[in-house]
Amino acid sequence: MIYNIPFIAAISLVLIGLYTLIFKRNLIKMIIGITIMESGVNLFLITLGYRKESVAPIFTALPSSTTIPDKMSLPVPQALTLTSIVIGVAVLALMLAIAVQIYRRYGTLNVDKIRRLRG
Amino acid sequence: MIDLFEHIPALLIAVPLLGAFLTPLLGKVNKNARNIWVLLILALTAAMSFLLAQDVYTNGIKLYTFGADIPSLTHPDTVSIPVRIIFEIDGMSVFMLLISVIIGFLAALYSISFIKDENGIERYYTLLLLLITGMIGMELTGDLFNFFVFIEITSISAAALIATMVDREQSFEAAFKYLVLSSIGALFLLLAIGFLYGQYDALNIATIASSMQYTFADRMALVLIIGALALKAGLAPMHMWMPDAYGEAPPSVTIAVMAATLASLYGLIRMCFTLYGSSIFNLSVIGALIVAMAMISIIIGATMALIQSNLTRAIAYAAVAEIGYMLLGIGTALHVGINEFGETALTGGIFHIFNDVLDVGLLFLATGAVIYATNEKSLSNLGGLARKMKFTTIFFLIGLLAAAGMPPMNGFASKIIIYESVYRLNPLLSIGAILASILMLAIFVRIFYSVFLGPELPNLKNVREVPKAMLISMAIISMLIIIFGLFPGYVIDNLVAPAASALANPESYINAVLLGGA
Amino acid sequence: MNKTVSACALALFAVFLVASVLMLRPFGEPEETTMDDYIIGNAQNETGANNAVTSVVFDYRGFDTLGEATVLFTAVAGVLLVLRRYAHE
Amino acid sequence: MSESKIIKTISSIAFPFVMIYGLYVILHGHLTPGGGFQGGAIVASACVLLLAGYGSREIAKRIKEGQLSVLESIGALGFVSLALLGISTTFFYNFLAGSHSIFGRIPPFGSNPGDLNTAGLLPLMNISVGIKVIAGLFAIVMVLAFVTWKMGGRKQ
Amino acid sequence: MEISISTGSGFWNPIVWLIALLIALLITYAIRSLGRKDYKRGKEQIKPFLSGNAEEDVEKLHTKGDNLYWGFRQSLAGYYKLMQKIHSGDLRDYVVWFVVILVILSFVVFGVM
Repeated sequence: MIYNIPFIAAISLVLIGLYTLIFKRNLIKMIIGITIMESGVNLFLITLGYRKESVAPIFTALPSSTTIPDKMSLPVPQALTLTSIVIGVAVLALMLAIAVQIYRRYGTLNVDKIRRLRG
Repeated sequence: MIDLFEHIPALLIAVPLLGAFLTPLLGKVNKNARNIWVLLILALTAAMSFLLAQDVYTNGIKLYTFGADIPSLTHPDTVSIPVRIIFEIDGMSVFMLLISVIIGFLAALYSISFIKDENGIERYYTLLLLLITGMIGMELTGDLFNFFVFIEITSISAAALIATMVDREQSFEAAFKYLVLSSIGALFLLLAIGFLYGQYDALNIATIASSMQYTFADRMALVLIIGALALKAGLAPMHMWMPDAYGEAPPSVTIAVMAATLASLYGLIRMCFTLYGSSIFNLSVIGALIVAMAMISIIIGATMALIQSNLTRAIAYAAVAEIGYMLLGIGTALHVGINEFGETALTGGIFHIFNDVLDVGLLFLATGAVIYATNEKSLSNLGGLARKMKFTTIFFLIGLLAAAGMPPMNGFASKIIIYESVYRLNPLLSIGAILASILMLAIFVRIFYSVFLGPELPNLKNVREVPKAMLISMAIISMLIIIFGLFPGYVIDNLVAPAASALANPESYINAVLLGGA
Repeated sequence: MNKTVSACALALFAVFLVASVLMLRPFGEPEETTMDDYIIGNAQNETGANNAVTSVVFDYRGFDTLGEATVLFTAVAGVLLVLRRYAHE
Repeated sequence: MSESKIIKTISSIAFPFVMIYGLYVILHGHLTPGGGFQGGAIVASACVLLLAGYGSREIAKRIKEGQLSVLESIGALGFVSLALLGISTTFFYNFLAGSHSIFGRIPPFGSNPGDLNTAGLLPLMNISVGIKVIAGLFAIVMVLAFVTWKMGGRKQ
Repeated sequence: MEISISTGSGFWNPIVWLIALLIALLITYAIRSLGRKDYKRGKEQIKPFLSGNAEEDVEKLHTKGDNLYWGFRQSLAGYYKLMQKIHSGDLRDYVVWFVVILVILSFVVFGVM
């Protein structure tokens, strides 16, 4: 139970991001919130892949004391995290581009003012 | 000479990707070459999809393992679980695949006339191809993380396409809302994938489903998956991005985004029926909740569409209601299980998926023709267009009757199945659905009257019929609607029944992977 | 929507999430590691790469990487489409 | 937009080192931590360093966004075609690994010093993805900076 | 080829429906043909009789789309006021609805364990 502190840290990052999305008014802050959520999810994936006193699954100049495979951390979550990081960068770039245009058209980044589509 | 036929699942992704990567280079050369190239790529994709559908309908589930020694080798000899990414194609996947490729081709054909050519517009076709690729990947894959990757491709390309009309400022607002909500949904989906991976050390849907134990974390993953995919599918009360996005995007994009939304709906169905389906743990409560939300979507969509003064936004609310009809049937099947009327409800719901994208899609395309001709979206500034745009009027009328579920159109064929099967669950649901359908007829009649009928308005004197390509794509959809409406039994026996049976018994889906090691 | 409703919903969701990660297996002790052990054991002789992560990224799950590259391509195309009036000179 | 002399000098000095480090990370992706995406991000950050030093207007004079998108298309096409080369067996089949051609050697199992001439298609895929990521990320950053400058978001 | 589809408790056959529609149209035509024959086009009798006033021009006669179903909207004014309040185009509300649905789903799923 107490060993799950890293999981709780990752989940709390997700919740902080969600809080930022719900309670912040600035568009850029909402984008930052999504980025925080995404880092939380990535941290969760990485922590899932850890084994006790394990090393990275790379054989180049591996310390000879390492027993294979049970002293190597799982490689798949790291690959998944790499993929989701790049995806997050892509989403961030598009969000910023659209936010730039919104600021130009609406003259504001306040999400209370960006409500021309309603009803 | 290698046999490309068995590699069709991979080529279905590779060919549109190559097309998308080459489109910007071609766009610099010549715009006609670019348009022909895009249409060629999409036609080739559709042809391969038909071949694949033929194969699946005759030989059952088709597997494709990426990077293995032979495509059907799902797992290595030494271990019994899949290590590589597997495409698993059964009846339901093929059904959705056909929807995606047909709608994608028609959207591209429509865009060629609709999208005004300007500097840098060739990215539009790149993104359209990528959107179609993402849909196809979502529908074919049998791997959870791969599903997440494709859902992100779909979200990003759709958000960028919604913001195509850079002259309308609201389009950016709609695109931003769509992108934020899609990325939140995708992130929660990834969180659920993490929960499942952390317990079973697998990412393959069949492998996880076979070893599912319904621990606490499994239930949390179920909550996250259903929530995220219901958000992507626009189920009320999470439907609010839908009128914004559908109403502001150019109609050729709207119909493609509709297909993408239905791909998310397919993900929801697949997760409920296959990933969590083969189990002691019955999802009847989830089914009841989905039925309730579907009913809310129907009521909200039908009533809110009535008071819209914006043409596309009204039809977008009608699309919300149509999503409700599908999930009414599917949720009923999930609630009562696959008994005699549960399977009927499932059939009706699946059949309505195709009908919805045809009917509402035709309405959107006809609306786009009106916007193209008059550059006007407000109902109060339109009128008397039937004199100038005869074909568009006829197409809009066909789509109107079909979307409102008037016999003998296809919308009626699927809706009556849903009504009669849901009636055995609870008569009130069925009655409410019928009343909402009547209300939708009233809505469409209002739109039809105020746009096409009435006297010729002075500000619309010099309106003329839209170009050929738009008319051709609308005509193809109308033809499909009439065929589906006149021969519903044929369509159900050949397309829908395989999909429903594929959902009804997940064991075949699981065993195909687990016993697939050749 | 009003703030108290949002706060209550967020708090309840937080409770559920934290409870579910506490119910998850203890940190650092994965029970089921068949797939990853297979990859660690066979990455060298199947793909010839010393880096098991790279072998996963480009060989075992190379298709995901194709999707990932496609996502980046999509984002660039989207940015250039949204900002096309200014990006082109 | 002309930044201070210090920033220009430091960025000019640091640029080659960061560049070489990124290329190293790309090329040794199958031996050491790293790979196409990571190294590409490092190289792109080097280019962004120049952007920060000399301003988007100066960079936009030398590099057009069209060239970058062409480069990115080339990288993506290379990646897909590398995956398609294996389609005689399956899509993404690593046919070079184990063959005694380029990158075809199989390292001994367990800990070894590492040999660049291994891992089959993986280094080639790393290189193509690296090209793609460099072009893509730098195109995004440059277009955003260029647009903010053109829209007068930042007074010159 | 199977045309009619069974819906569990009934069946639906478009061809039969079309035939029925055709018969209905024939009956309608028969009834219509019983009407008066001395109707002449191009005479005064085709003009609408607006209690002796002159006919207005057509632009004024056209009912705009916004004005249709006015009564329906008035009778449901309270419901529509609520709906307008819910559909505030605020992005944060969309996220809140998502979280609320997640909480409801959690209660439902964890309630049955």
